[in-house]
Amino acid sequence: MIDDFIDITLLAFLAITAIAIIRMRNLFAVIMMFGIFSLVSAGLFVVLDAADVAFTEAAVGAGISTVLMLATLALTRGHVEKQPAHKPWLPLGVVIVTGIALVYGTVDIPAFSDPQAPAHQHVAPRYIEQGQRETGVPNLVTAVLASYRGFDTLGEVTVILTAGFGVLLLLGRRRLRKTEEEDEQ
Amino acid sequence: MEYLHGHYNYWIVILLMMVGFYTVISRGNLIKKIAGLNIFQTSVFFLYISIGNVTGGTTPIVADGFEQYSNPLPHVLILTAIVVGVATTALGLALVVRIKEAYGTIEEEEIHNQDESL
Amino acid sequence: MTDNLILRVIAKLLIPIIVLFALYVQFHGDFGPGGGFQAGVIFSVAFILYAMVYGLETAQRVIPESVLRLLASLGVLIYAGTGVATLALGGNFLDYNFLAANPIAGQHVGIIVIELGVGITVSAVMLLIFFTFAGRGQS
Amino acid sequence: MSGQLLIILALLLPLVGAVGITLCGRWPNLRESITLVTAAALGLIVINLYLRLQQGADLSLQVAEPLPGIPIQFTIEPLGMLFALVAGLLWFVTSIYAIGYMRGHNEKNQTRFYAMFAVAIACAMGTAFAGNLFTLFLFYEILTVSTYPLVAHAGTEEAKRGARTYLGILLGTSIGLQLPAIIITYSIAGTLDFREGGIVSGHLDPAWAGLLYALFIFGIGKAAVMPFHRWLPAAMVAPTPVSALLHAVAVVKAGVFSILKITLFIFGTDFITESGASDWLIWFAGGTILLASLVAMTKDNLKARLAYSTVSQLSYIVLGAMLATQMGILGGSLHIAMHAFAKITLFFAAGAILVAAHKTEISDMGGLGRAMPITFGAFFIGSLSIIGLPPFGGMWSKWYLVLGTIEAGQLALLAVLLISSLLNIAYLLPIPVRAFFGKAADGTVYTEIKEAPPSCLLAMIVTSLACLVLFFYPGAFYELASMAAGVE
Amino acid sequence: MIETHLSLLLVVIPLLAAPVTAILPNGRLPWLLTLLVSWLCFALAIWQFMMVMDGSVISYELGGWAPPWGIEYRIDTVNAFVALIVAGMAAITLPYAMLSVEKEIPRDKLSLFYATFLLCIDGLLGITLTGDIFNLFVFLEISSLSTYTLISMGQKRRALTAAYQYLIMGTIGATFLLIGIGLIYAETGTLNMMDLSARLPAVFGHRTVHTAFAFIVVGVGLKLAMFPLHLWLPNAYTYAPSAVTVFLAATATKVAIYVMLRLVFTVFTIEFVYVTPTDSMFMLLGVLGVIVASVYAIYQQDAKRVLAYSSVAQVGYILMGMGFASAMGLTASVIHMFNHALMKGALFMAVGAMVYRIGSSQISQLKGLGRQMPWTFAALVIAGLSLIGVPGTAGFISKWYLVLAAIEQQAWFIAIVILGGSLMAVIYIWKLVETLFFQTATEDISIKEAPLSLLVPTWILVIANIYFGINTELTVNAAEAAVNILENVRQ
Repeated sequence: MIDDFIDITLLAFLAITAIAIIRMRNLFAVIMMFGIFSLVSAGLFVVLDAADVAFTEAAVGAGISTVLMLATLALTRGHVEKQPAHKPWLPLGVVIVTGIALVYGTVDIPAFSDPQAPAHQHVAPRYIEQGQRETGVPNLVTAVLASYRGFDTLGEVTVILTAGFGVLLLLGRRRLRKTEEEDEQ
Repeated sequence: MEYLHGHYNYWIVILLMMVGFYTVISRGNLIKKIAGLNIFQTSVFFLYISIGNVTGGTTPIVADGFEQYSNPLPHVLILTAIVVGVATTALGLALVVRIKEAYGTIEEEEIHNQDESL
Repeated sequence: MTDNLILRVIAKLLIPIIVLFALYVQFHGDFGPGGGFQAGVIFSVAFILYAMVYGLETAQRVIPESVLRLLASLGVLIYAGTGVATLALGGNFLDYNFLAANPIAGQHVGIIVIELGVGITVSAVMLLIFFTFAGRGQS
Repeated sequence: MSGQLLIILALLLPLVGAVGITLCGRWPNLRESITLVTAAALGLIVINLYLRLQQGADLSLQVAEPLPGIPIQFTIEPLGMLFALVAGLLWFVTSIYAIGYMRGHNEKNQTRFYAMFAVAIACAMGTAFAGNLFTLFLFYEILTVSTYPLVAHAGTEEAKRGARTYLGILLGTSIGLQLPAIIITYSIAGTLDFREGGIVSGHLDPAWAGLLYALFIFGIGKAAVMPFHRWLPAAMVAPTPVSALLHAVAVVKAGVFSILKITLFIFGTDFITESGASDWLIWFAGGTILLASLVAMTKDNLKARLAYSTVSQLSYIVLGAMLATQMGILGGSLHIAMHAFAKITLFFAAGAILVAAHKTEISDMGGLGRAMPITFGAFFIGSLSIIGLPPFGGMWSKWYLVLGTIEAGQLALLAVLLISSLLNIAYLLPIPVRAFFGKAADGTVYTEIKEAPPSCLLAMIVTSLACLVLFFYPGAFYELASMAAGVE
Repeated sequence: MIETHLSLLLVVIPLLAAPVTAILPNGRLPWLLTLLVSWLCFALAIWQFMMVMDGSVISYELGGWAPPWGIEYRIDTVNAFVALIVAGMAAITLPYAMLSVEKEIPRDKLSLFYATFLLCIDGLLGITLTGDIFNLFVFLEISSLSTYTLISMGQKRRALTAAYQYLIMGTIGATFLLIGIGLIYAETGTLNMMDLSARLPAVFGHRTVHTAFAFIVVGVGLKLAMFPLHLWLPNAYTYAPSAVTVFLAATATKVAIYVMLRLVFTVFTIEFVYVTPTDSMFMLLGVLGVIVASVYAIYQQDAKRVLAYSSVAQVGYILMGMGFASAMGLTASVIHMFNHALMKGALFMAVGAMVYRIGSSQISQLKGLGRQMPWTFAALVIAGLSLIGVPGTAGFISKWYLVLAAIEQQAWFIAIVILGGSLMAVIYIWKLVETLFFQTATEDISIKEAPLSLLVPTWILVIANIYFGINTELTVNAAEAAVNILENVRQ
């Protein structure tokens, strides 16, 4: 029950932060808020027994993403967002429709944290019961990540590599020397 | 009440998703769009983790004294998804930087006007 | 590039700890939370901090961009290479059981190696991205 | 040499010629001689094929099967042979003419002209020998596309506009109406082969027959049944040899030929008569005959007038097909040949006048006849043959068409034919008459104007003589036509 | 040895080659490696196709874990065919790429560029071959990220905005797909496609499944530029480097369409389509796509843009085919996937060759170019005829089956739309042809014919257009085999 309480509180925090992000026009604040959002969600992941995810989210969301956004902000020097020219009715409509669709879809989804839900009945049990025996790794997440679904992880690493290439292609500098001279001046 | 307890979690998550989604498609500022995109994705992660959660379950790291674990599979999927997310963010931001250099602005409206004008 | 003494000192203190922690996460991932990815990120954070305090050029002298590119590719090659090795040993792709005499040992080897690959690539790419972003600002 | 081989030759030879022409583009004489040789060879092949057909040799050939049950296949039967014979023989004559014309008129891009011309002939051959509806459609379409550059040849704004209309109407009708018609036929009959007595009878509810038939009639835009006739006058921007061979013979005849084929081998005359598919359609043909003639009278530009006359003459053939009687088919098929020879003569003459006197408007041609007697003599003969007066070939086809209308008990249509003959007189004869006996508007007497280049004259003489000869010896053409119509 | 791991190698070889390419020195070397890899992949793809042509299925357990616990590669005629298209187009695009890319990409970026190109190929192949729905998502992201990068490499600055726009829309699409996957996972507890198709019918009634379906369709729809989710496509194809445009136009949308076919007909099965208005929705969007996109295509002032909009229209045809939800309709879709790859590949190559010479694809710049570049022009004309659907070309075969499917269901209106579409194609193709040939060049600088390394690939595709219009054994058989698999997936 205490879990639920924390759960609700954190979710409430998240909601507040998110809405703040929409409303704010100062991009610096937005990015900071975003960092907070990631941090809080990391906390929430812990509450939901997803330690690894929490860890990653903290490192990536609150860490890397925020740093990158700040870097971009520094590079673009556009600190304040412009007022949108016209009221965004269409996006609002789209969003509301999507939201309704999702609520509709979750009406008869298996109840939250119900052990009998199909998600826990079909594939997962093998990981939980056999995981350690089959892979010798007590951290089942690692077991699944590295072994059962190792190929996904290979793909994931490739995605990172792709992003790396992409950023290099887009922002890669021609000559490192030149910049050094500039520093010396 | 039982039903509500079983679903409020999903619904707040949906609210978050929509906030993020709205930020992406309604905001003209390229950086803010990407922030929104991240929020959108993060809230989708919650959906997964909520699906994976089990009452009385603990973090799926086998240890003595526990027999109820929550479902590791969604965690794995989300780990992958987070990585994909940050990759996309990095690329998107790199594009934003270049756009700023090419157009001198990161506001969609102004970029659009420049393209129309020529 | 900053001359703030406190920062420099703190950084000097912090960075080794962060790196150590990264290594811990890297190799303890089988037992506790964590693994190659988180480790990679943390490791890169250490260097980002270094770059922030001591300046980009210094950081890039420690790890030049070309090396990072090499490492980034290397990580993926290690990972995929493990798979190819398993193929060579007569198993399916990434079937670690074939990496050692008994399956469990094989799994263990496999998982450690690929986690290493992940770690290397992730940290290298994260640094690359940061350096390119930061470097853009100076050029 | 086996029949199959001959068929392949008949199809490939013009293409080979086209390649040769493009390669020798730099040396005009060589280029022209290649054209002539190819044309002559094709003529011989076609004649040879005709002789084999007479001996009842089974000439058919299957190339590939793009769609299950729908091969690309060629079968030579009398009607196709007739068309092939006309196109094949007249290509040679036209080539002779074209050399004189193109040089006398010093046109640009002559290489492209001769090459595309050869390609168009190849397509005409393909259409003639097509063994099923798909193959027919295939070559029909390629013919459209390959003649486009010929129409747009001049490259002027006017030429482009004309070519656009040309392509637009022909592709539009074929894709929009003919293709669905073909696919519907396939989906109900399960085949597209040409068979005696048709393939749709028994599969198709007679009530719908009219509709499907209409899709074909209008879908085959090349037959220029109103209201889809606009492309033909538009195509007159092309150099005269093109108008002469393609838009008096190859292309337009490919259209009416297709209609005859479909009438005979897809629907079958019996099915048409009993389903009454053509009851109301036939009036479009009738209407076209009269309206086109009337429009022709209003045209002062010679080529335009000839174009509209072609439109009306084509509908004779369509009419013959729709009568779906032996005599109708016979007349229609025969008219393919007879009209071809007559109309090509007229166009040759028109071209000659253009080259020699640089005149396109009829009103300017007063007194020109004394300067160019041969040209206008030929024109006169051609006109008579078109009108259908003895002793000229045109008379036979008209005659059988008339019989056809009587056989079908369509007296109204009989009237149409007779009236139109009068109209023909009204819009054709004044031209030579004025040329010989009239005076120029400004009273000048043409002395400086010479006859057209000899090769042009030669071509004209040949075709006009043919009109005469065909009256006494309709021979091959009559034979083939009657075989097609099933007259013993 | 190889034969057992065939399908896997198809994905792993480019995956290994990519990082290697990235660390090669700039110059011709990266290109050469990429070329060899792509040819190798093509060979493997052919081999694989041969193996499953008879309707047999290859199942490969990655990591040796049996599905549904491990990830499975599952190759049947459908995805073997699509893999063939992808590998084939890659193999034909790369010879073309050499000069075109050297012209458009700064020299010091070549190795990274080709590395990214390899990753793009790899991602597409991965999507095609996998039998695991989440693995599909991962490789979808690989291909997407590399695609965004490749597009942003275009010379005009609008390439950047185009890439950004695509990145945003593409990521939204991917996230939608992710939501869909999550929901069906919550309902079935599995991620393996075969397993899903076995377990989903039990919960067809659940709203969650319906929502999941909706999100998956929208998500994939964004990727395949399903009207009205196509907004990213025209800019992306217009401003990307020519070689990239050729490859993407020929493969990316095709793979997305495959994913749609696979998820709708294999995972959710035709029964689900029947109980939901899916088919009529596909039909509606297809019809709208064809009409609207064709009209737009007519009014474009940039040759690449014309072709891009026509691509949206062609996707519309394919959706129509799916909308019939009949064997004939699906056959038409699969055939058109293949044929459209051929014709669009050829068309974009021809235009790319012109861009190579004059550095612009603005129609106003192309005046009279056809006379200076006759071979390129001829290629464009023939490919254009194929797009229109003139008999004797591949395009005709597609149209034939589509119209046949329409008539089969007495859907006269649809038939009219299909034919109307090709009539509009006549207009926008002929607009190009006329400008290229009968307009007189604005400034009379004598431009040379495109170099052979650009012409030869173009003409190979042109000839393929004719060949597959006359000998349709491969396409039709493959399509029919594919349809059998799609229609009765749950044996």
